[in-house]
Amino acid sequence: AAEEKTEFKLAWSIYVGWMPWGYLEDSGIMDKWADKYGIDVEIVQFNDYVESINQYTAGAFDGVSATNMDTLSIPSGGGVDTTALIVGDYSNGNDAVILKGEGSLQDLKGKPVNLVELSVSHYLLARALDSVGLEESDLDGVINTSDADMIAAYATKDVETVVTWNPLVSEITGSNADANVLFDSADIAGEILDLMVVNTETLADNPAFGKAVTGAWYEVMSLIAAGDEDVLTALAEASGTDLAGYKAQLAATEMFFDAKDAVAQASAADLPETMTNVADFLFDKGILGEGAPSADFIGVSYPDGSTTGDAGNVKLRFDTTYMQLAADGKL
Amino acid sequence: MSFVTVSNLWQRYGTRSILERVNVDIHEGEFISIVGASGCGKSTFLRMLLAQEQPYRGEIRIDGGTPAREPNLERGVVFQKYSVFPHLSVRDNLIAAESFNTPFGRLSRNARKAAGRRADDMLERIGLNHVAHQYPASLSGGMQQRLAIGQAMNAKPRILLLDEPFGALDPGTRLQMHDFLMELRDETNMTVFMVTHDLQEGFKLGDRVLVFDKPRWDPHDPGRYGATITYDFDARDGGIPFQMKEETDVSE
Amino acid sequence: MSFVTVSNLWQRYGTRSILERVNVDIHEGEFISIVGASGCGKSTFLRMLLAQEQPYRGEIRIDGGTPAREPNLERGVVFQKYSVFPHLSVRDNLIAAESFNTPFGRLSRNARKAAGRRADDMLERIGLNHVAHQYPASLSGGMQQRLAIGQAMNAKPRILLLDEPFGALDPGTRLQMHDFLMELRDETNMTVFMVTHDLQEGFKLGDRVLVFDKPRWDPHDPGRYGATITYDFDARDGGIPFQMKEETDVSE
Amino acid sequence: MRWINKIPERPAAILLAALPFLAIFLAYAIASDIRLEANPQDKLLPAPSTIVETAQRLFTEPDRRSKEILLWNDTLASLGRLAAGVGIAATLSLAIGLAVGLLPYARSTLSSVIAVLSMVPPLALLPILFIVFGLGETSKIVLIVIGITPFMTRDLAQRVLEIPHEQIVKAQTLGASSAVIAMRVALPQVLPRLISNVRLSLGSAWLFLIAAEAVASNVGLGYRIFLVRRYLAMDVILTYVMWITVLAFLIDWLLKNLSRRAFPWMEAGL
Amino acid sequence: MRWINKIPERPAAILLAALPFLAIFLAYAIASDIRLEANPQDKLLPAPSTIVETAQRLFTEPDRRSKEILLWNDTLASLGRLAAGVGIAATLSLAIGLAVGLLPYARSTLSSVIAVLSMVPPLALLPILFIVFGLGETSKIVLIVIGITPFMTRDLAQRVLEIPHEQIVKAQTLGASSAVIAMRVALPQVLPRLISNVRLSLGSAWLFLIAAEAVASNVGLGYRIFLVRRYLAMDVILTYVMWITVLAFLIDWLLKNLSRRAFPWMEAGL
Ligand SMILES: Nc1ncnc2c1ncn2[C@@H]1O[C@H](COP(=O)(O)OP(=O)(O)OP(=O)(O)O)[C@@H](O)[C@H]1O
Ligand SMILES: Nc1ncnc2c1ncn2[C@@H]1O[C@H](COP(=O)(O)OP(=O)(O)OP(=O)(O)O)[C@@H](O)[C@H]1O
Ligand SMILES: [Mg+2]
Ligand SMILES: [Mg+2]
Repeated sequence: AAEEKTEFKLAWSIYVGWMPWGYLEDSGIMDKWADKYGIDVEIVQFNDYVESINQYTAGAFDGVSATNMDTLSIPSGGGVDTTALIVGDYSNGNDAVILKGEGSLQDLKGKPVNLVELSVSHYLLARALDSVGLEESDLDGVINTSDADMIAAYATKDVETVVTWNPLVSEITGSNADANVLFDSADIAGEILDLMVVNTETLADNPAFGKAVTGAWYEVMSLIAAGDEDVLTALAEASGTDLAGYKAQLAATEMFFDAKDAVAQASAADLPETMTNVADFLFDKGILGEGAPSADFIGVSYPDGSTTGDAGNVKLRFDTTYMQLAADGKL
Repeated sequence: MSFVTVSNLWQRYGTRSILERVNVDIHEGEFISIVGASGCGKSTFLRMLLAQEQPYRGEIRIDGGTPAREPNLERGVVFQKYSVFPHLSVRDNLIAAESFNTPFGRLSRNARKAAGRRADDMLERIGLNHVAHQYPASLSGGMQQRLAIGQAMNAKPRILLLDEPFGALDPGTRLQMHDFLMELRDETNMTVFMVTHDLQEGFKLGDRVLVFDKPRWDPHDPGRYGATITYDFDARDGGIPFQMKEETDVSE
Repeated sequence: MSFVTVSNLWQRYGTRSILERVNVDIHEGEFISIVGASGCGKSTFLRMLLAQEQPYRGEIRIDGGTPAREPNLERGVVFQKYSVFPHLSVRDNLIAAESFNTPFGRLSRNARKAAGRRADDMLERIGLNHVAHQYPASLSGGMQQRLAIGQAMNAKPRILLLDEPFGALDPGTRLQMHDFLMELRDETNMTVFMVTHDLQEGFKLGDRVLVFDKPRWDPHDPGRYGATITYDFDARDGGIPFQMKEETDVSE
Repeated sequence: MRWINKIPERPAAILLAALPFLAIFLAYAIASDIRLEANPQDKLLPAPSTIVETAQRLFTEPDRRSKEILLWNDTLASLGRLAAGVGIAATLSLAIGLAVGLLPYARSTLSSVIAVLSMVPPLALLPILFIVFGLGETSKIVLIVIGITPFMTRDLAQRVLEIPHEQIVKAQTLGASSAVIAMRVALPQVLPRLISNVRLSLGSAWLFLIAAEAVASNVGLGYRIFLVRRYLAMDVILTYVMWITVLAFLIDWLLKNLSRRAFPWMEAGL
Repeated sequence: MRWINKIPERPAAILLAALPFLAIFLAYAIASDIRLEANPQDKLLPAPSTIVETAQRLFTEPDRRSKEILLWNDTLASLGRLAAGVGIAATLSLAIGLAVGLLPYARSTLSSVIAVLSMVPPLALLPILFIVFGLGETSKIVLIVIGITPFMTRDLAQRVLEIPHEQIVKAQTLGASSAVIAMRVALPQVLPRLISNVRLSLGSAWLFLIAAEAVASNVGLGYRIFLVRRYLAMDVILTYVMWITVLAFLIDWLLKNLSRRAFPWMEAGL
């Protein structure tokens, strides 16, 4: 039931690859682009990542920054037809399995692991265990631990292993000499995608919205790519670190500064396999809901028109239209 | 020429009869003392006079009017305790007797002034002008009851109901209150019903003394029969019984 | 042969003198009534007898012993209210008079049985055996005070202090309590101090009646001088003053 | 007749009491219907029938992975923590409250520090608790204890102070030591108040429990609610919320009855 | 002499009162020292001197980005929300409490639904609140309102019921209508109780405020604590915690004094 409108709201939360969204709003770049297309876009920061996706799913926002996995499980699983407007980056070391002290992935056997359950961390752990032939049931359970308290949790005696993301990873590895990264997202490059997803119907009815957001995003991307210290400093401060710290986090992030790279990632040949893996993981954990008959009941469509899952129930669409426009300089 | 007519009044709570067949006629200006054993239903009788509760059977009429369904301006009341408003000063408690009878419970400025003057008169009469601006909690028990009586009178009720008004006072104060009440009554000639535990007090103050008691008694079911007026003494000349309502027959 | 010796007793709160130069000798077994205007310091005097507070000057000795520093078994007390423990049954309140004097406040099983028997005797004497297992809240005011007196006596104090013990009771109950108290006293010959508001009561019950009053009065500073015993009546033969402590000199 | 004097008859009264519940139910059903009309997969306001199905499943069907019925596990874990936290808080507040209420020295020493502690927002101290007490059960219980003890202690101390001084003096004339006065005079008289304090504090205790379980846990009612929030399973959340409400109600009812049974002297009246 | 009869002299009493604060400070300083000894970069228990420096900075130095002193902004925002939430809750609970306490019809209709609502854990409803009321100020205020109104309402209704029935009857004999009885007899007598209810509920109100600010906000004391909790900036957290404690204390003190001033008749005693 979308329609033409002129006011749009985006939600984002703190994560290295999403920090530019805050800068877009603060710097006026978003307004500039919105004015160009005669619309109004408000970008709202959330403290709580899950809450931001829930809000989007409930219809309070037109778009939200989220990972491919959470998009599939919450909005798409909740029947909200969602389009990945911008593929911002993939995690290339931003998410990590960290063991306190010496050891290897094999040693996780029989140990408890602290992580935000059902999040990409959980997925990363599943992939890590996979890689050495272990299963979650081989562990001494996973303990759901709020990301806000992960650093404090790491400092306690009971915690032996954590799985988390940046900036927490760099905070933990930076201030604890015994922190031992066993596995990180660089080992599964391209599987954890950080997206800006928007409501498909809203986008279809309001192309100007897609254009304004994409245009603004890539303007900031070019500033960052050019190493603009002012912008980087602002992003660093907003994420609670300093310039060097932020740059270190960026290094573990495969940012697509150039829209062409983003288009390439969205069109990558292994994306369908990744999404199928993710869907399997979600189904296995019961996250797709008890009503979900199988892992593939949600359909995902790709830029080339192919789909995985149920083609009759496509709720997540990788669409390169707008990124392509940006790449072609047509915005 | 009966002013208050109580005809064939019954009251019961659940299956327990409290009062039964109470009939009495009161003349205007009479002071009625009501005595009886504890729990026999004196307060219940007063509550029905007040229209705070409805009788099970029978009715009470004042001056031939229709029986009231809830307490109203016609009936003034003073209880043993809690009869004044603790959050209002002594003077405001008296003014309340006029202001509460308005849509918003407040008087216009002029009306307030006039009411204030009347309150001051009443303060004088009840001897509380020196504490006009204090709150009730800072008054002695006797002063509080004087205030309660003054407040009730200020609303000019047609009958005044007192439920053991001096029950919580010490003997000295009690005697002072008797004088006070007699004086007030001489001035206004109000019709008064007073419940008391103290026979002596009842005879001293009352024109008539009504004694409530159970005329019949079922040893197997004490709640079966209610009390009624068993004696109605003329107390004007010092307390000689002038009328026996019913023969008290325990064996019935 | 003075049993209780009060010598040159002063009390003040802050800069306000309440009592000054109180001297009195009491013989064993005497019943002392204490009367005086409200606020003159009667309760204060009793609190010092009780050792609940210490005098500013002077001292009180019982049987020549050292002055006590806090309430103890030698002194029994009954206040106007709150003198019994609401969470203990009537019988347990009496047993408490023995069990509280143990390290853990509990008696061994045998001791408990013996104490229970003594409690039953006391229940008989104070006429409360029919309500032995009820809680104080379900007793009338008079019964509660009887219990309080019984409880205090059960601890076998050397002196018994009563602060307006019947102040909250109605006149009828009061008279019953007088008889009760006289009977008990005849049996035990206890030394008793009783504060009362009621002169008549004081003379009826007391062997001696002490009157507290301010002998001196500073109109500019009412708190300057304290009260003392201004009259000490012999009440055994009906209340003729036998001794005047001091000339009351207002101009001093 | 004045409205204050109008009393509804028996059947009308029951109908009236049911009215607001019906209204809430209807409002929910309609809102849910509107959203489901727009998006049949909407998770935010599941249809009442869905909730009933989910509830049935949660209460009876074991989890696929662990073969246990999660809801009962969660309930046991949470109730255990709640009982431990509230129990410790009650004991502590009773002991400190008696001391502060009876002993002038304890009062001088502790009353201001308790007043200050009762103003500290306990949730903000959570990280420190985790470090000191670990991530296990202890820190959850400690959060409850820290959260509700100061308030209960203050109130109990106040109640001890309100015991008529006459009784304290009387006990002394019966030879009672400070300890005997504490145990035999003050304690039994504040116990009913302790129970009503526990009833009052249970709301906060639940809150702290849920907050602590949300931070680090692998079982518990609060844990589950925050976990399934990750995929907006409102049917599960609503079932859990209603279940917590029922539990809270039951506990409150039990405590009320315990109090009535245990302290007959409170009820006694002329 | 029994301990209950021993009263500390003036200077000793002050010393005693200071003792627990000193003890807490010392315990913290030593613990902090031990941790910093082991790891000078430890963030969990910053040295007292660090906290003082941080506090100084937070209170006086403007933020580089916004050129405003964040702490004051946070304080204003949070206090505003708190005031709005508590104010609305107080008004609502007063109105409903009076109705339930005075009118049998209102009592029949509302008392059970209020009893049930007071048992619902409000935190679990947060997602729904955000949907219904948006992310702005409204939902934060509504959380506070939902969190504390049922308890306050129940208590006020109870107090209205406890007004001696004699007074209600007396007012009727003076010709008062239901409205006049509500406004002139019941209302003034429960107002002091309203204030003490507000004082009691402020702790929970802070809790709900912090919880709501933690989820979605860009200014506020709870927001800031939650934000810096990620980096374990305990110096900032502790400063904020102490600041909240001071604010809570001040508000409590103000309310206590307001009550004493506004209701002289409560104080009057023989
Ligand atoms: N609302 C009521 N419901 C049930 N029983 C009641 C009610 N009001 C009074 N009673 C009972 O009715 C009887 C008479 O009560 P009432 O208060 O009229 O006695 P009373 O003569 O005034 O006694 P007292 O001298 O003690 O004041 C008592 O047994 C009392 O328990
Ligand atoms: N602890 C105290 N501190 C200060 N003043 C006190 C204290 N106790 C009593 N007073 C004052 O001492 C005076 C005497 O009080 P006390 O209670 O002894 O009088 P009383 O003769 O027993 O009066 P009443 O007949 O009213 O009981 C009163 O003015 C009272 O206000
Ligand atoms: Mg009566
Ligand atoms: Mg006295």
